[in-house]
Amino acid sequence: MDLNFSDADLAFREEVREFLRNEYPADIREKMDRGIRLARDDFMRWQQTLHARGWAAPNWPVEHGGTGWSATQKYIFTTELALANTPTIMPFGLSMVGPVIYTYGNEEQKARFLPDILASRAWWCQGYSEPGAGSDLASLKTRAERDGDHYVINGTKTWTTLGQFADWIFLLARTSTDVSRKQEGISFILADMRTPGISLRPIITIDGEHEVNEVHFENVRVPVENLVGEEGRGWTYGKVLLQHERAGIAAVARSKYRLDTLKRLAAEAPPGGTPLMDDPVFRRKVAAVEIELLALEYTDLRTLAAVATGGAPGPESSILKIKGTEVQQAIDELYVEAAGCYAFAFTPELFASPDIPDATRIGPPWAADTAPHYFNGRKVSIYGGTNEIQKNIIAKAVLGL
Amino acid sequence: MDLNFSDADLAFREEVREFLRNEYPADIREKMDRGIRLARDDFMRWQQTLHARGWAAPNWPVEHGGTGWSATQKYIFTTELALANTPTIMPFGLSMVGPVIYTYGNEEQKARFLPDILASRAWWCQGYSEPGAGSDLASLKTRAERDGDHYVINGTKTWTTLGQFADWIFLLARTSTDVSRKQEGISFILADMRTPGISLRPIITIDGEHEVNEVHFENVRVPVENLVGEEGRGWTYGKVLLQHERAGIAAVARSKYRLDTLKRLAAEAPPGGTPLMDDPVFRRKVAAVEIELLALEYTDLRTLAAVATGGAPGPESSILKIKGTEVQQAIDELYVEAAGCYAFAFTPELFASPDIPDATRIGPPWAADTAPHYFNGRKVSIYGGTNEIQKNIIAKAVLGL
Amino acid sequence: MDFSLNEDQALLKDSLERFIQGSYDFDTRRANVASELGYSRETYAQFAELGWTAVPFSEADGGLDGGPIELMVMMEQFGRGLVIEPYFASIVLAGAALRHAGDDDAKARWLAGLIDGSLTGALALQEPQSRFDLANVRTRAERSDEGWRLTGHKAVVLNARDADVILVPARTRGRDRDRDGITLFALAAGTPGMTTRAYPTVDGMQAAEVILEDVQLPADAVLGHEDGALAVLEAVTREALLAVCAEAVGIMAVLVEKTVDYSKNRKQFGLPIGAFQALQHRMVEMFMEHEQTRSLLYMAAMKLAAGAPDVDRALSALKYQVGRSGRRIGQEAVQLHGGMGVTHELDVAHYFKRLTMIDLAYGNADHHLSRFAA
Amino acid sequence: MDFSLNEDQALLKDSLERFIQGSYDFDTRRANVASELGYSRETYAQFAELGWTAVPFSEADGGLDGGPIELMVMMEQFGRGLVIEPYFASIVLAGAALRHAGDDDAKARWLAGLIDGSLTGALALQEPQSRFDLANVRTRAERSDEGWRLTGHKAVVLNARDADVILVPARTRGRDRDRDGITLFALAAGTPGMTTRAYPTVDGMQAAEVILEDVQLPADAVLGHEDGALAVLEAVTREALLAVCAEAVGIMAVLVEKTVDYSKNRKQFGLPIGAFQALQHRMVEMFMEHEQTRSLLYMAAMKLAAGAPDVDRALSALKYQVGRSGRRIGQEAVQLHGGMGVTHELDVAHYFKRLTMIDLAYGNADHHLSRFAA
Repeated sequence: MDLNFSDADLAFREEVREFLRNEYPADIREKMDRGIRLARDDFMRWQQTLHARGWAAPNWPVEHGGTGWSATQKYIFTTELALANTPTIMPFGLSMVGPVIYTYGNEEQKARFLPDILASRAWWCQGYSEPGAGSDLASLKTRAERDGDHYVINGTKTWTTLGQFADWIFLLARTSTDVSRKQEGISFILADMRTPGISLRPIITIDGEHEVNEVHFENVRVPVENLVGEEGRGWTYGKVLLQHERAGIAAVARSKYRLDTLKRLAAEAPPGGTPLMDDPVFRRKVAAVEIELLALEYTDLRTLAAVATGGAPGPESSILKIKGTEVQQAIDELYVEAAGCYAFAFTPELFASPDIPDATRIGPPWAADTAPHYFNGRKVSIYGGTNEIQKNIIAKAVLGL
Repeated sequence: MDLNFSDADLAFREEVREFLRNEYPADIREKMDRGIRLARDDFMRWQQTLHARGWAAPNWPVEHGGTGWSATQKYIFTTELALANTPTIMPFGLSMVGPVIYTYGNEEQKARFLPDILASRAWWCQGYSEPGAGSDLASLKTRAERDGDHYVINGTKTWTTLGQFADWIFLLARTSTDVSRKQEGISFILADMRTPGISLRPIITIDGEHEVNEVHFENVRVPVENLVGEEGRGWTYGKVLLQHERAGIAAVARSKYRLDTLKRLAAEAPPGGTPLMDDPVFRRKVAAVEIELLALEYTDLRTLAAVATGGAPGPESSILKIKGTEVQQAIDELYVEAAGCYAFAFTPELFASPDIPDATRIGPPWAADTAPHYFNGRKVSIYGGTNEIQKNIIAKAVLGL
Repeated sequence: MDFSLNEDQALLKDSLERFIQGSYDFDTRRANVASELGYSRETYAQFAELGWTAVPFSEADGGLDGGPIELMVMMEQFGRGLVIEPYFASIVLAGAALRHAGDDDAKARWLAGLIDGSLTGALALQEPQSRFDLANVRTRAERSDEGWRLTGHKAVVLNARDADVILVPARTRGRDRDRDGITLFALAAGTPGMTTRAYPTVDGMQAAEVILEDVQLPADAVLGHEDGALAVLEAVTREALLAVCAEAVGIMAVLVEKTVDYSKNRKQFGLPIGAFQALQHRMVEMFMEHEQTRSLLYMAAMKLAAGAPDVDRALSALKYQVGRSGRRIGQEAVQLHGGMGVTHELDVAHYFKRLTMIDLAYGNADHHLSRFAA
Repeated sequence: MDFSLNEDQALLKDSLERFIQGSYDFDTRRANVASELGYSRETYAQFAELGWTAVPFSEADGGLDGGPIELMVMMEQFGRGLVIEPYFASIVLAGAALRHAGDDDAKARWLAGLIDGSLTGALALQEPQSRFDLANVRTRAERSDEGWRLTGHKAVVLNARDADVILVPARTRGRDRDRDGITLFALAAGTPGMTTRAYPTVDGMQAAEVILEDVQLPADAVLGHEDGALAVLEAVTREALLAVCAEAVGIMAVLVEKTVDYSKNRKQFGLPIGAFQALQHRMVEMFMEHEQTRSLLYMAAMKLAAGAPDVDRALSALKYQVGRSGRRIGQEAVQLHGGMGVTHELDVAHYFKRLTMIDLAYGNADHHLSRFAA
């Protein structure tokens, strides 16, 4: 047993840090640090910066543009990016549809789609969930009917994150109803968002933001060459995709960054006030979350070690999802508490642009986003398979119940 | 809405307090206050003291020796007894079999059994649970086969509290197996514990005490006149009995007494030590339990008010069982924490008799019983219908799920 | 020991229930929130017509002589409807300050308007640094030739933008956190030197920062006793605590009902989700949390009504429980509603938000647990 | 970053696993507890034969040079077996005190016996008033003609009745809670003036109050540096913390396994109780609590092994988690076993008891959370 990284890993970490010091665009960094909303271009530009360095897709096979890193290197990379407070890398292209295409797509599809995904030239979104389906993903109703060399798609997808930015959508649609199990007869199809018949309805989330959408398909004609893999096998491909989604799901480094930042902010106080971090009750609450996070970090590392030594992350990784989201939500609550009365102020317009000076904000500059962030953060225990579903998985697959 | 008791109720409360000051036997009081184990005679003598005053059975109808008190008076009575730290009144005769006999028994049975129960001349025990049955009471296997004017009983009962003290046992036994539901064909039978074929096996509980027993019936011949009510209807009678068991289940006054005592004890410290009550962390833990108990007290009072104004305590009373036991267990934990290192000492022989001076005990005189009490107290969320069963009841009967 | 409402209280409850159920559905509320003003002046006028704005005031002052029980009855219904009209700011806070300060001139000037709904008020209880300490007042009032000169910053003052009168505690003596030396001033809207920076709150109401820069006030702007306003603020805060807790209990009741209903109708994997035992037990926990909180609400209301010596302890117990149970009920309601629970479209999200924020008002759960334990 | 055991550690683990599984079943343990001595001298002799008593000592002292990882590996297995032989008191406490005090005379006199199992030791870490404060020492050692005279009361000293040597910290300078001025003394069994009041502990071990009344000791009874024993006690406590936490993790693993197994076999209402989703989710919580605690155990063991500067923080995190998760896992294991869970007959009750008591040893969860937060 040994806590240390190897010299090679330490050198790699220094390389990543060096890159971040030099290449992380200053304007994006400022937005992140000040809690200003990112624009579509900010996300793209950051991912393109990574791509320029060849680091856009650590999880991809080398022949498609992956890095060939060890599990430990990937872990270091993810950690350093989070600790530098870089933007979330949008998973839809790089983590979701990309792996499906390079695993199940044909050569034409690989040549056509992978370079744009890798270089973040195209923004992808997902068409998985449907209204009313919830955790029961396979109960989907969207149909894709063959008409000559096209599929004609009708139906509605929902919870499509940032669909308003997307160039392409990947979706699961029912190509056959003559099946014995609802998981059969589902196909994995790619569609250009400009195709006639596709329309978006914004879903405003609890924090007042336009983050997700319903995507309506009304007689949308998609060429059959946009079918990935075999017709009717989409459910299998989709599951692979969801597994990729689970990588880094514990979000340890990001939570560490947020918790450390909170401790720094809560150590300050306006004139005449007492820093909240001086209150032993609050300190103990922070400490309790910190310990939970520390435990999670080492649970994550144990999983990493298992992968690094050839094991596969089993259904135990559901624990990373559950505990990871619990910690994120606990940190969100601490922020709200730290903001105190200024958590009440709802002023999203004051963090819409970097041109608005912090001094115009109500209360401490960081306070106004705390409550919306907490409210919206309740989603993390719901999406990607609710924590209840994760518990069912552990009960069945790990405990054998 | 009004917090106050009526003048009549206040006068009644004074009457109860006066009685307790004068009639609560000093030797039993000393045992209770010093945590000395009570003997069979102590329980009996206390109940006989109540009987001498006509207060043995507040819940019984007046014609059988009840007090005719209002719901509020019963509440006051129970509360005052608990706050005076009087012994638990054994429920088996007065609260369990008594009501079944006066409700379903024939005149001979009433004349034969009720006076001895009322006067605590006979000690009863219960034969309900069976090994392996758990919460699924109706799955009982003990048989009572008719043979002339006797039943011949074979089977095993378990969790029979203080069966070693008992003169009589009431039991549920299967008199017919030709039934469509397992709740049918069960009869309610009374048996003299001296009947040949009845034997006890002590079950030592987690605290090392002999509190419960297995009761074995091997060809035990019981006269048919000991059948209560109709043959095969025992399940119905048994359910009535379990409802009586639920009265006072919140144990608010007893928990208050224990919590107040704890606060007093934890305010003391050995020379050179710091009283634990001076530790703000511990104080807040005590306060949190106190608030939960306060809430429970008013939930209990709301139920009482509903009964007093003619309503019946519904399945909502399951909340009293759940929260009542949670509070008891939380208090138990606080005691262990307060005892500190002396919670480790296992010295039951030092509180077996009042003749052993407190000075011989290890640590503070009250400390040695804290851990055993906590361990054994885990039973309260298991017996009388586990808290899981109570939640099922609320889910179904209250929430309609 | 009696938990029932008297006839007048029952009538009051009916009147609110009918209104909330009949005229204040979620779409109406949403439209009121989205309006320029942030609430409906017409709706608020109806509150006055129905007599609700008069309830807490004495008959001598033109009110209906209601007490804590009546306040509780009303606020629970406002919670059920998630009412955002400024009843709380104007009647429960500003109105109570006028009542408790007992200043006849000020009452004569403002009370009739508050009661008939033609005016609204605000009370500036917090400053940026004060957190939950009423005595932490840095706003200074110094004697001037004309009377007083006020300088300071009041934080997150409910209804300050639209209030006709803002009641402002300021330090007239002593140091920042002294209990003595706080004086209450009444500032009419538009008083020179007073500016407001208004914003909506995350739970759908209206608040503002109130900045006082050399505000000149006449000597008679003092409300009640000079240097002795803390007792008034404490008395107001007792009622405010009871009020927000009653509101919270109303919200809890709605969230439990809505979650149970949803679980009966929402199907996953071929079954209503309410058939899954793990979720059943969690809804039972929600139910119990709500009942336990309601019990403490009744206790605290009765103690406040009776002027019990341990009323502060009772209110702290209640507020702690509201914070703790509110957190659990709110989070569980959202979780059990799944994705829909985190959308702006569903009412559940808004109940959750208000319930969450109530914990931060007038001392959170931690604060009140420490106060109870002290 | 490597979580695997090296070859020697893996062999050590195998050796313990084989012994616990093969020769230390629950009936054996029960008989050992019920014996006159309260444990089995033969079993303890086997521990020595197998080399386990030698593990933590340096090769120079006749040991096997094991460190925190080896300690963790062994204690986890002792937890799985609920071992009550005095390994912890004699090797982890007294042996470590001798190691850390680094006193060659004392080592020469006692270590060989501890290592070959012919002697056992005890360390008197607590006094009636000291709670979790190692520096709170009221036992006094005063200089006398012959050397030292000790007077005081040591509380709940594990293995004190049967120990051949009891190590006693006493105050040689300063006031009750000073960090300086504590000196460690070695008292051979039977030293005049030392009496023990022995009793079993609720978790199946043996302890005693050690009363010192004018105990006369020669000058060379001092162990290590005069006045400087606190550092030794702290070093020992670090290892003791790791050891009881490893033991706790072993117990947790057993309780999770046993509860899951029981739930698969125990039928209620025609179904195994493990089929009820509410219980499934609670067992998943138990599983996760155990895994999270195990992660912190590995972290703390590696930090202690590496001499990391933040080792105390790591140990506090671990001990806090052990207290919190242990409480939950223990209580849930009993609850899910129903009535059987609270009987002396079932092993689960005994695992629960030991796991409960570990929280109170060397600082409970609250204490370590405060230390972590400091």
